[in-house]
Amino acid sequence: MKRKRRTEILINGSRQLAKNMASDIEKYYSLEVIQEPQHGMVMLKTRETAQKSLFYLGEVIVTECKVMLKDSIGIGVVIGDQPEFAYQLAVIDAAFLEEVPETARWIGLLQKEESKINEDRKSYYNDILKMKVSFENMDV
Amino acid sequence: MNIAYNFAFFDEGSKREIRRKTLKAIAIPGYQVPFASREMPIGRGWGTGGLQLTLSLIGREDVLKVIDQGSDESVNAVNIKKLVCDTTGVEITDHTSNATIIQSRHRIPEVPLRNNQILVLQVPIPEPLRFYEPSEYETKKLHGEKEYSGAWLMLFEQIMKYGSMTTGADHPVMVHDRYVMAPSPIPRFDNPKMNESEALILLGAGREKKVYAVPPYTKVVSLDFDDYPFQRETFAGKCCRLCGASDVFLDELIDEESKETVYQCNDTSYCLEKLNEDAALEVRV
Amino acid sequence: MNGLEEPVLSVRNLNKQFGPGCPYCQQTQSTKMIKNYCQVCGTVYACKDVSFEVYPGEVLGIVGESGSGKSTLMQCLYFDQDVTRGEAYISTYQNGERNLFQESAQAKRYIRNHMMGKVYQNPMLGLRMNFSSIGNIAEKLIAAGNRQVGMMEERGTELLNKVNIPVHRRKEAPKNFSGGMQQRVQIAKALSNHPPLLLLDEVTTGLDLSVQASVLDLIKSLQRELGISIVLVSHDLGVIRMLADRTLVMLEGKVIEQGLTDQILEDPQAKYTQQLVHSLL
Amino acid sequence: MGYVAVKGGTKAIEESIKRLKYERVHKGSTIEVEKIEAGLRGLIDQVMSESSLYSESLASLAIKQAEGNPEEAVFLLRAYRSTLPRKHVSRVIESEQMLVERRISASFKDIPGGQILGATTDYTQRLLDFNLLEETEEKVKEWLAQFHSEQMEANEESHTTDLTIPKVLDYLRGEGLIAPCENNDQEPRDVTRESLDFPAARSQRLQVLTRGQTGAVTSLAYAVIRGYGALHPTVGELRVGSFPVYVDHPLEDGDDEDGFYIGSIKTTEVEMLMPVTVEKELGKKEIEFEIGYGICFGQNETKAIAMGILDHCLENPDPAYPSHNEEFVLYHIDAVESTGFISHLKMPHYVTFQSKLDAARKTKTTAEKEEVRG
Amino acid sequence: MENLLEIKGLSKTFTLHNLGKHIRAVSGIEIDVKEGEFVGITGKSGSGKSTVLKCIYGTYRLEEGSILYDSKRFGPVDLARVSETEMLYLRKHEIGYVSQFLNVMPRTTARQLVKQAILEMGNDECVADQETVKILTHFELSEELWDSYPATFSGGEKLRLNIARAMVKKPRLLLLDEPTASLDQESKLKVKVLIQQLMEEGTTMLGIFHDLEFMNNLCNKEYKMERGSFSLQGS
Amino acid sequence: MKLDSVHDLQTVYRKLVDSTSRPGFISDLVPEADKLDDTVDFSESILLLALTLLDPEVSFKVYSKESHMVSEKISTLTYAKKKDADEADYIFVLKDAEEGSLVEAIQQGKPGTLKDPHVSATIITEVDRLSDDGELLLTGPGIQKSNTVAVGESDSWVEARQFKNTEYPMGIDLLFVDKQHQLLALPRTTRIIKNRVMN
Repeated sequence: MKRKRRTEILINGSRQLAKNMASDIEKYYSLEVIQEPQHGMVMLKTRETAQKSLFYLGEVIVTECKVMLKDSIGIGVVIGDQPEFAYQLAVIDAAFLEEVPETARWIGLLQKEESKINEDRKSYYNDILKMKVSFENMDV
Repeated sequence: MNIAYNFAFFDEGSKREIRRKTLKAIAIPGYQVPFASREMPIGRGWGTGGLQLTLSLIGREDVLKVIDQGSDESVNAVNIKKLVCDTTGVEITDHTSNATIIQSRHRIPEVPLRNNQILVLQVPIPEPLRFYEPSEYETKKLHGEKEYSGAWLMLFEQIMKYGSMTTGADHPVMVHDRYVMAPSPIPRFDNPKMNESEALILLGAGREKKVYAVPPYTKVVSLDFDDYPFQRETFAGKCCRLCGASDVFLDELIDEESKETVYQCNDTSYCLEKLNEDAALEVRV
Repeated sequence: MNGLEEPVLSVRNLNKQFGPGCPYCQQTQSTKMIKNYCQVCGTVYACKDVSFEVYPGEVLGIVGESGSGKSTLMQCLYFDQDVTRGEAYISTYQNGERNLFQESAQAKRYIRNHMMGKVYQNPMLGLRMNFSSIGNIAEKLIAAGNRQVGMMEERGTELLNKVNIPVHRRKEAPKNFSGGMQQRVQIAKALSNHPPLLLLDEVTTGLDLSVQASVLDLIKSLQRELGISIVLVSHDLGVIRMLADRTLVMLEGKVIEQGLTDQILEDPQAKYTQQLVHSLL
Repeated sequence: MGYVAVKGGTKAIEESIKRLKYERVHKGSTIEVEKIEAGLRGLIDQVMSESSLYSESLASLAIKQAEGNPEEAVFLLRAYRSTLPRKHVSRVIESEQMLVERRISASFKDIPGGQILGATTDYTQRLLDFNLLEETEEKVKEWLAQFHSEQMEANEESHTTDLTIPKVLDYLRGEGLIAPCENNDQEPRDVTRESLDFPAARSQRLQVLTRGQTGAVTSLAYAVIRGYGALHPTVGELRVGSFPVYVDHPLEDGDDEDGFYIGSIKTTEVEMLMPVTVEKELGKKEIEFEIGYGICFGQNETKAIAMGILDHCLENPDPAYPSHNEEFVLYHIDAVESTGFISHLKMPHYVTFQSKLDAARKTKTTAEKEEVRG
Repeated sequence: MENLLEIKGLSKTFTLHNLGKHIRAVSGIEIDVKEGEFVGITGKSGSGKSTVLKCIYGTYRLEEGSILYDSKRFGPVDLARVSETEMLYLRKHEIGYVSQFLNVMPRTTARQLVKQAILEMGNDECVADQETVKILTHFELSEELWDSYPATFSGGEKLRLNIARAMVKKPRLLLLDEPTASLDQESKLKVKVLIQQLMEEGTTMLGIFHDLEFMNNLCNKEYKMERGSFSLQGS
Repeated sequence: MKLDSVHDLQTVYRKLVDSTSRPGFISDLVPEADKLDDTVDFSESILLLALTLLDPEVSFKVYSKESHMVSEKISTLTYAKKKDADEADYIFVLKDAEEGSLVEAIQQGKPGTLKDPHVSATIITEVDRLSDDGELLLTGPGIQKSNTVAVGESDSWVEARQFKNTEYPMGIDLLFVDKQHQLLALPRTTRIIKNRVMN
């Protein structure tokens, strides 16, 4: 599973999932923290719609962490003050880069979480659509 | 969140940007180098330009003096000192001659500066042509073309109107025969101290996002006319009521009891040092 | 040639266009052009290959209707606009060997301050309306390097006198003056640094007839007295007749005819010039 | 021994800071940061937007420290920004990626996708709700439980699986009422990394506007539509919702699927429609629409709309109105700059005043001399 | 060059675009003028006399023929081919032109007019002031007129001023385009005296006079024009 | 010992300030250079200056036989962008660069514009030995009367620099470092007179 989809699931899904996955790795591998979870900013490059040009909307606070697993450096970066979560994301990233056997088992877990997220998303849509104004003047 | 501030407050990237611009400022004396001007924990207009310069310069070995209106104990000076101290732990001094970096608002100290010192001046409005031309685009063009008739014209108009130049502080100067520069609102009394100064002078305007510099031994001439020469504020016949100094910049005060006008050194540390010197002399005698 | 004086100013192939140009209008005989305006890309060819010389002490008139490019030409000569292409040389700058349009902004400013004066049709452009009249004159003198208040005040007063501004009003700001007075202050300002070259852009347009006459008289007598060279732009042949020694006729960005002013007036060659002259009669 | 400096300033400052804390806590209770984050959404959004730093928790801390004064809170956050390293620049955030929670248009009644009210105070009658005096956590939890179960029930009946809401702009562009344009990928300028210069780039203008002080942006835009400007705008579309944020791996070459998702941010985005006359071939005149674009962190609809108006003003400079002059607008709407410089007037100016006094006295003596001479 | 002025095969055609017409004003004109001569041209009005003078003075542009002139400054030149700048020089220093019309700036006084002409010759202010007074006196212009505007003068006064201006420059060649056309007898006599003085000072003249009597005792040579062509009447 | 990116680069910067504000004053970068790991394959003082001045916001160009390796190293450590000489903010001319590289760098380097003279190249060049007693006589801002220096380099760059800096305030600024980690700055305002008669 590619990183984009994986991080979407981990960040939008339950925190417990990442915690479990990271501890799987911690149990059996030696990890070196290259960069302790650290606050920083990400500048948001945005496209406006009037002339479709780019500009900077402002910065968002992130927590970033880097760990090394064997020869791979995993990076965890997430919006907000979430040092533990950033660390877990870094560990998971390193595990996928290093292609450790655990990752094969994780795919299923991630997919399960993904469908749960999709379900939640659907009910969110429904919530939103309740606030849609109907312009039909007459019931037939 | 557990936060430890970096040495000298800024992240290294912020310092690096200010440093690059400062070096260009030194290479082009009197030219206002635009810089990003980081946002500071003190207000825009409260010395953020000077503070940024100081923080980008300062190291563990430095000894810092901060004055405002000539005084080490002015509330703003105290505030800035506290911030620098909290984020660097450097030594602070009141003695001008002990300092390696002197940050000041509105004054150049009375004690002549030396070549191992850097004077950092806080600047509210760095553009000497601003009241002649409000547009930044236009004033940048005027500097580019060395078109300074406006600077002299403002003085000429004052002479026409009042019979003399009426600039208070911030009387414009010509640096290295090229750039007209706002010396920051130092009194005219201090303008001549910039000429062929032994110390490097850096000027920072945080809100207006400009840094500029007068390197040591650089020609700095206050603008004037052949028949209306530049004049410092005069305190002729007056001296400090405490230390007796004359030919220094004096504060004019009203004595609370006698209701009379009295004069006192504006540079408080200078006054104190002079008093102590005199006292030591008396003891010896 | 014959040992006559060298021109003060020579202009060669000055071109100025507004807009990028497109394949349609870059063909010489494009059908997509209305006059000097390209219908396709909206480019205006304001000046096309304009060349001329101005000799010492001479008044060169440039006549043409509005939109003929004559004011743009003046703006280019005073560096208010950048040219698209072309050359100009002033004999008193670097021996007339440097193309002024190629010089840096700094050098152009120097040339403007020391070798030129310009009077705009709109006094707002030539004067600082909020500064005193004498200050306005001083500005030009300061720009040319003067640092003597007394001398500048004297010279300013003398010039204001010459242009019939009452001396007691010299410290007043031009914004308080009538149009004719403002124009006279502008002329005094433009002349103050003894420029070898004076550019006059429709200086009497918009003034009352009687005021026009006095401004024209003033220009002529100052020109004779000071021996300066003038480039004078006007849509009014009457003005040209009174002031210019030689005249260029511009139409749609091009010089279509040139000659001695009496030639242009009495023996016009081009159809357009003939119409112009006949409408004057 | 000898004379020693009086540390009057230092002492007074210490006492003043003590007093400040006293003012904050003197009623004997304090507000927890979590409570601020839970309950002061409007203020948090405004503070995040003006400080140009997206962090609800830091904004809440700043609000607590500033005792709710937004000017001071913005100041704190802006200063804090300077201490943080910029780790990444995000991938381009595209308007269509927004997960919409509110969307309205003032220009079309029945737009595709519909008018979705979302959470808005617009129709709340603005009567003070005295029930809030009695609101307890218990009651809130009760209400929440009921809210969720109602939502669930309703959702079992309907089965929306998609929330595609087309943009109003695309509709107008399709009809040729808005000039077509291609994506312009020119790298933006960053006003926080280099100072503004003029003429300003569009990216610089938008950045200054989006971080502008809400009140300043609003009042300038108000001046424009009231008459000191040349605009008659309509809200083409207003959306509130969240954008997913992605960053590329710092070292790997960016395959799209290898980027990091780092979470989402909430914004308000507005497209304002302005009718303009355009000249076509052969001088034919037509009316088309141009767009003013507004966006800001959080839900702050007035500011986004005002930004949209000013964006269009600055695209069309007009010397007749200061609101159409980019130096005037961009130099004067920043919260930290304007409040800083206004408040700096409180600082002592003894020296400059003394110097002015000297100049003033000199004019008197010159005048006297002239009198004697004359 | 034997003559001061030699006109060969001069023709002038006007093209009027809006009428679509070509009008031939003169053709085949041949004139010789020796230095110091006074040469008259006579003929009916409309016969093209003025056209010839204006061609010489450069007001009309020539397509055929040549006008050789022996310039002091440039040597022999063809006036039909000289540059505009050279023509302006010659007008300023060598060739004068006087007609019955006084074409001057509206608000310039008689004194200023004369003075400017003297200044143009390169004299300084002081000399110019003295000379001006001398000349105005010489031309019998009453003193109260000196500082008023010529627009208010009588025909004779205007003409005298006109000639005064031309004379100041001591031209080598003076072209007279019916200067006396609208003058009374007394004025004419005064002008005649002035012209004689000029001749004595060595100015060569080529003039058109409506009034044949006026030319008596002045002319060395006379050309008569008829419908644009030309014959020498003898001397 | 390891280089401290906060404190050691601060002292490097202060030496840059000293040398730039006093052209002819030679600063000593040995203490900082000694702290660099020995993994560097080129001049430590060049690297020190790169670390002090460069980051993702600026660009640079390297003249060297090993320019690829050096460029990679600098960009990995600073994230600065590699650009051609006519666009680069900083141009490094290493000792092993082809002859004439310094002159080329001066000719190519951007001089800024009249409006923005600070948008100009800084050239950092490595020479054998700098000395404060030599054939070049320096005058200008930062110099009390005059200073002399020797840079141990063929002096054709002096003319190239003078030509480039004709229209002050446009121009380029030069930094020299030598093998002993000495630092000299010649900002654009410094006038150089060659071949001073030695006495």
